[in-house]
Amino acid sequence: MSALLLGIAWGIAAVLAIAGGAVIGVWWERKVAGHIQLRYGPLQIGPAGSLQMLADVPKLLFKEDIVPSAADKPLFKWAPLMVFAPVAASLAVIPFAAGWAPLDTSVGVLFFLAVPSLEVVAILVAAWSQRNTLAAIGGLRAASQMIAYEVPRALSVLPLVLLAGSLRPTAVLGAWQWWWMPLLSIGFIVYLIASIAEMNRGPFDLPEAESELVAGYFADYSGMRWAIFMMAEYGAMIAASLFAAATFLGGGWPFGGALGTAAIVLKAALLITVIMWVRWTFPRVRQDQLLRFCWTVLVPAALVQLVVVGVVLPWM
Amino acid sequence: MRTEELTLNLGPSHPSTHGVCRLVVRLDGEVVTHVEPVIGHLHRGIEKMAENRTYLQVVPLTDRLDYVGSMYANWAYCRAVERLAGIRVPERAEYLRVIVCELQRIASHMMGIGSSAADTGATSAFLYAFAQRDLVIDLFEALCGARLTYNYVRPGGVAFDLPEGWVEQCRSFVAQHPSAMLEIDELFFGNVIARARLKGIGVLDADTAVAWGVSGPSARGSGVDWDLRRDDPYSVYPRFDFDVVVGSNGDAYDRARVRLWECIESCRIIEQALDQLEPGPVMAEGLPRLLAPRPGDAYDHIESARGSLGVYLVSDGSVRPYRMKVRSPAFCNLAVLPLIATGHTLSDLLVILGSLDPVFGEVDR
Amino acid sequence: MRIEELRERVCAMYPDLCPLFSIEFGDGSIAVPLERVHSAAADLKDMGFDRLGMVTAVDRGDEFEIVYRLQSRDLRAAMFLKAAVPKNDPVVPSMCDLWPAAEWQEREVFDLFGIVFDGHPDLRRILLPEDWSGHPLRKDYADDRIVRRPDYI
Amino acid sequence: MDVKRARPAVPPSVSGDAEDRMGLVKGAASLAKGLGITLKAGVSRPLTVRYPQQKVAVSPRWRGPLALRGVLGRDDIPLLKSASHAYNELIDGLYRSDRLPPCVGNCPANVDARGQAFLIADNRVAEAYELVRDRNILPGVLGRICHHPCETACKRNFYDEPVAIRPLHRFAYEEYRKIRHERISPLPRTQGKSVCVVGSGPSGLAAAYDLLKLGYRVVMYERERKPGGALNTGVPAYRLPRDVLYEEIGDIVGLGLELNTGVEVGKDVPLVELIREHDAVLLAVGLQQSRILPIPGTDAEGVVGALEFLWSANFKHEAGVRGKRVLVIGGGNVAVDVARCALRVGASEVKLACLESESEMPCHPWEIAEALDEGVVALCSLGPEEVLVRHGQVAGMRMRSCLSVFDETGRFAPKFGDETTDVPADVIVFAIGQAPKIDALVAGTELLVSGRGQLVVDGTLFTTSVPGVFACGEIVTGPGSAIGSIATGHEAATSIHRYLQGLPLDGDRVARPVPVYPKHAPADITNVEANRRRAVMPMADPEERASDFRQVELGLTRQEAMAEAMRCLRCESEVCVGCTFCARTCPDYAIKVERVDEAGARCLTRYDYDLSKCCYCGLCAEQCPTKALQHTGQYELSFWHRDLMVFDKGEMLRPPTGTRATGRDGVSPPGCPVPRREEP
Repeated sequence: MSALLLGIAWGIAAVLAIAGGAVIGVWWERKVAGHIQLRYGPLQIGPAGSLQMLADVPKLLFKEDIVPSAADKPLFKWAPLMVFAPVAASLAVIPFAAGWAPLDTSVGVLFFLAVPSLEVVAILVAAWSQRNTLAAIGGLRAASQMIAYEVPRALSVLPLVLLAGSLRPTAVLGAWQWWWMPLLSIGFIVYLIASIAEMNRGPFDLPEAESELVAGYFADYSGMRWAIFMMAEYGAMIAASLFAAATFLGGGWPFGGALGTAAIVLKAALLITVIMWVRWTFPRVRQDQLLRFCWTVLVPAALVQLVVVGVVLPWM
Repeated sequence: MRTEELTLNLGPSHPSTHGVCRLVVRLDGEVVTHVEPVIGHLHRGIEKMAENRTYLQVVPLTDRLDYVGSMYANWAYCRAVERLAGIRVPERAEYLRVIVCELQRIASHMMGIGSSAADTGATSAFLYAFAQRDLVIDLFEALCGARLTYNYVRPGGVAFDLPEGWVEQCRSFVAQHPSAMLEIDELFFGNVIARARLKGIGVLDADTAVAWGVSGPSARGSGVDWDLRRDDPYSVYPRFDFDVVVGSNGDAYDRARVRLWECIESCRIIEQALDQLEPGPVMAEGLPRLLAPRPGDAYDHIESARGSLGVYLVSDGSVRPYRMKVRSPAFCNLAVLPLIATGHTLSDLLVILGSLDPVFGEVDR
Repeated sequence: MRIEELRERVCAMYPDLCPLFSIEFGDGSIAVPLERVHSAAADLKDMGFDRLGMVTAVDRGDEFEIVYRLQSRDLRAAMFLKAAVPKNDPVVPSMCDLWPAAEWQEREVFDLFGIVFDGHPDLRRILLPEDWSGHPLRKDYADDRIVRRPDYI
Repeated sequence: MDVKRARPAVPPSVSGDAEDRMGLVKGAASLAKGLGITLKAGVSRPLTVRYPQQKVAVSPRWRGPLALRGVLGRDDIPLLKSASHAYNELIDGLYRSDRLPPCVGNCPANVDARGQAFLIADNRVAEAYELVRDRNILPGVLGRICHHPCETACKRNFYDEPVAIRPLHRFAYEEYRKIRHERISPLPRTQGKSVCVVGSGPSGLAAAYDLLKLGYRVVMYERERKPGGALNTGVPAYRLPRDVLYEEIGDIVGLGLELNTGVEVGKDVPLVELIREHDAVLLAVGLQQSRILPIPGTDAEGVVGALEFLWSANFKHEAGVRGKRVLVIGGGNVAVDVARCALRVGASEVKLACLESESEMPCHPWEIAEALDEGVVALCSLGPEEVLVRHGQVAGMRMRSCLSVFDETGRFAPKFGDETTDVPADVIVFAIGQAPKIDALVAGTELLVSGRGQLVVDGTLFTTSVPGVFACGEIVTGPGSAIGSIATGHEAATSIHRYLQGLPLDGDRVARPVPVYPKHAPADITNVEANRRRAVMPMADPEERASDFRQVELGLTRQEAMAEAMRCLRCESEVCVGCTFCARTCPDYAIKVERVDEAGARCLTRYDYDLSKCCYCGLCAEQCPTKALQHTGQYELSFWHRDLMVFDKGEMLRPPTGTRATGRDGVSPPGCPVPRREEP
């Protein structure tokens, strides 16, 4: 019984963390995008526009949730939550401090990599339930893209697990050495690119390519339901960055204890900024180029990384 | 497995169809098998309205033809009126027209390059291009008080003389513009993703371009070496030396880069024009307030940012034109779209449409 | 190429139409009877006019006048080819076989003037909606929504 | 700003095929370069404005919604009311050159024609007369003989027909005539000094008038029995009835001028004595001698000078040419006057021969036209060669054809052809110019006289070699128009006043305002409505008037004059007179203007500008002759009731400043439209 209560508590904490992260994330994204594009970004509400989300979130809350008449009502209503749930779950296994993670299981890394693939199903459900051709195309694109990019993402994390010798995130963090960073640099880059593609962001935002499909699979969502999709996207970004910070970049490496957690969050924030920077610099890749890039460039790079680690492993 | 073609209806109000154009597209999966542009949504009947206005009152109408470049739309009309009425334009007015028109070509190409960047998703490159366009529009606002529909070039000369300080402002813009263009070139056109998206799609070879009457950067992108400013010289263009930029492959990439390098060439022309500018009257003297040219018909064209923009005027001796026909380059360029867009994917279709740089005020008239 | 040279070459081709070659406002233009307009266009195309700049029509009150503007890049010349078209059943041979550029422009002339181009691949209205009645650019086009302008100037 | 780098040359091939097969490394490099650029942009200062703290400043030429500066019936234009000697400073302050209407600018004496039209239209005709008299001294006289440069420059030429300014002078005189006795009273003498004016021509009278208003004692000496100088002897009586001339000069005498007629200075009264007696002397003697060509046969009997002929024709109505053939030599206004006088004194046939061709004749086009109507025959491009004399009596004139009059630099150098024609005539009158005859006048003084008998005078300050002695009029400028002499009279009076007050003569001497010449060609008035046309001046019919010296122009009635005065556009006065030219120019007919025109209660009742139709093309503000209509610099076009965007007169008349002045109810923003008024 207490485990269930503990789970619910951690669930609520994860949702709140993601909601807070999304609020700050959206503001920070609009600032970064603004300055990249020679403008200021939000300015008026609060110092440097920081309270802008204070205005946006209530607006989204009170906005009318339109459910298209032709839509498959139950599926349409539950799809956003189905998209959001895996993201919240994946937060649980990330080791925030040396040796401590909200859910310290022996298969944490595997869990982290596997859970987002549930999103694919949720996106297909969302896309299909709207009965809208553009949304359908968007949904199919998203599905093919996410399935394609799970492979390099998993492969890029494998060398880490090999070096650490166990699937338990806290163990990986514990076994982390500083020279792992240069060693696993290729894996880190492949992981970063693959996770960007997983989030449908940056150069790979095919599903909601504004120029063609006008918003892909969440075209007909509005109000809070649409906001949940947004939170799912930002949640995925936060989760991926935190995981990368905790594992590839060695968690609170130079410091220990509380300062370590702060270091993890700082590194994650840095990574998020890089992801945003990449999004606002590059044009969008076409669907076929996207898939060709995944199989012909990312997967071989991940395998090269595995070989490198394989060669180094005996000396360990 | 039996697949069925999906008929998709893009537009007329679609974020990236460059104005009110409806594309009826038949898709086989992602690949476009048939596209048919349905135009006419912005048809205001400018040619019919022109028959009801005096020669001076038609100039604000020509602003609304190619609203992204209304300066040279005015100029084309005014050249036709001057040829019809036999007006001699003073020297300084010709120079002002060239300067203002080249600035407008730059501003219009910024829209062309910016929208090809936005179509492929690079919103930052779009905003860098629009930052340059805004500098040009500030120059026009200082010159004639308007930011889009200028009503500046008039039959017989130009409406106002330069305010003081304008020449310096123009020189500083022209000094920094080429480096800004090269920066956009590096950021967007040099980028491997953009090259992958733009190269090799919407290929238009030189002969079909000529046969279909395509003109301007869209034709020069496929190697048609034809620029009215050099091959059918008008006004004071023979006094400047500039190169005509010609591409080779005829794909969307070449068309966009031809536009980019044309902006740099325009800077060169503006600098030479500013050096050769002398004081003098800006409007022909002794024109009657209500122009009434003798009966007859005249045609004159200029090199606009989209091609050879021509105006054919028929006069019956009264103060109102009897018939005005605008030969709009965007209309003829758009006719080629079905030819070059079939066989590409949906996302490429819109990039190809953007590479033809149509403005639907001019297409629909 | 100077307009006079152009005039000799055209007159050499069509001795009987020579007087109709007028040079007005800086552009050579030749008026051709309707039935010979297609053959004249073909000959001019062989002469070097490889580009059809513009196709338009003018409502001259009692009849239409179809106007083609032909341009030639290597000859560096341009000229008008005009033909009078009767108003009761205005039919003009289409130029799509010579220059594909004519396709859309002829559809526009059909749309706004009601001149039928026989031989045109798909003659439909291009600018106005399909169910639009009447052809606006005709001088006798009556529409109650047209704003009456006061005629004082 | 960036340093100006050398222009990047266009690469031979634009399609960038060189780096076509982009390898992985070059691909990654291009991505890195892209990231570098966006990073540089990210850290550099944004281009946009930190709204709302900073606001974008709109350019001064911004074409925002329209506003009217002044409105007829509510704001009045600043009239010219001060004394004429202050005119030079006045031109600067009140009538800056960009606000000087073309009619006032083009008149040599800057008569305020705009003010006069305003006053006559408002039925204040006496004030109009006095306003005009301040600058041209003899409105009644000049209303008949002036060559009206003001009408040639009137802006109304380009809309339909010019405003009839000269007839309005004449109408003002005829109205003023009825009440002149109560308004003429001797001016107080505030200055202790006295000035003597020699000659009562227009220039002398102008100077005297100014000096009287300044409070000086003015004594004038006139050689003839009647005052008026060239106006009295030269101008034909049919053009200028003498009673009008004497009456107007009588008015000036009434203002305190001591006029002594029949006294010739230099003969009856020596000039030296006058210089001693008065503090300043003004020589306004004009040109007395008509020039005769030094060609053989001019001493024969029957050859007459123009002035003598006009003198005898005007006063004795008899010049000894009854029934004879008269040949007039010369193409100027004087020649035409001589020819028309010859007809009136019974000449059987009158021919006029001049060097210039038909179009180049120096006389005014309407003068020669009236002469030709009356039967004068004009022989053009003919140069006199020799007078044919038959036993002492004139028989004719041998004339040689003249090819061109001026050489390319514009100097008078006639080139003659070779064939000659003989023109039979009994009397030959030379009207080719007048010359001064001042040797008697200057005897005994140190006044410098140039070789050709011309008095040496400073062109702008009108001083002569002797301090205290000034000169003005045709003796300074040579043959010219009456209004031109009056202008020199004003300038001379200013010089005399400064000399007597000890002020420097050349202080802020405003050069006469450069006339604002028209840019457009005159309008063709084929289909212009009747009420816009110019009042037609009734003329006596040609046959009758050729026989005697009755008036040629019969003058306007009160109704016609009022209507004509209302046609004045009041250029550059920044007061809208409701001339409706903005409404006609607007491509979308967004402006409706209505005005009420009763005399004395003229006002603009409605100026509706429909914001929803306006396309901000700016044509109306450019066409507005009074510069009253202008675009405000307001940026926001969104007003509260955007759907009712009709600007009623009440709203349009908000102050023109760019700030957000309040509208009619003091609260809502300016131009806030009121419920639409039903269209009639």
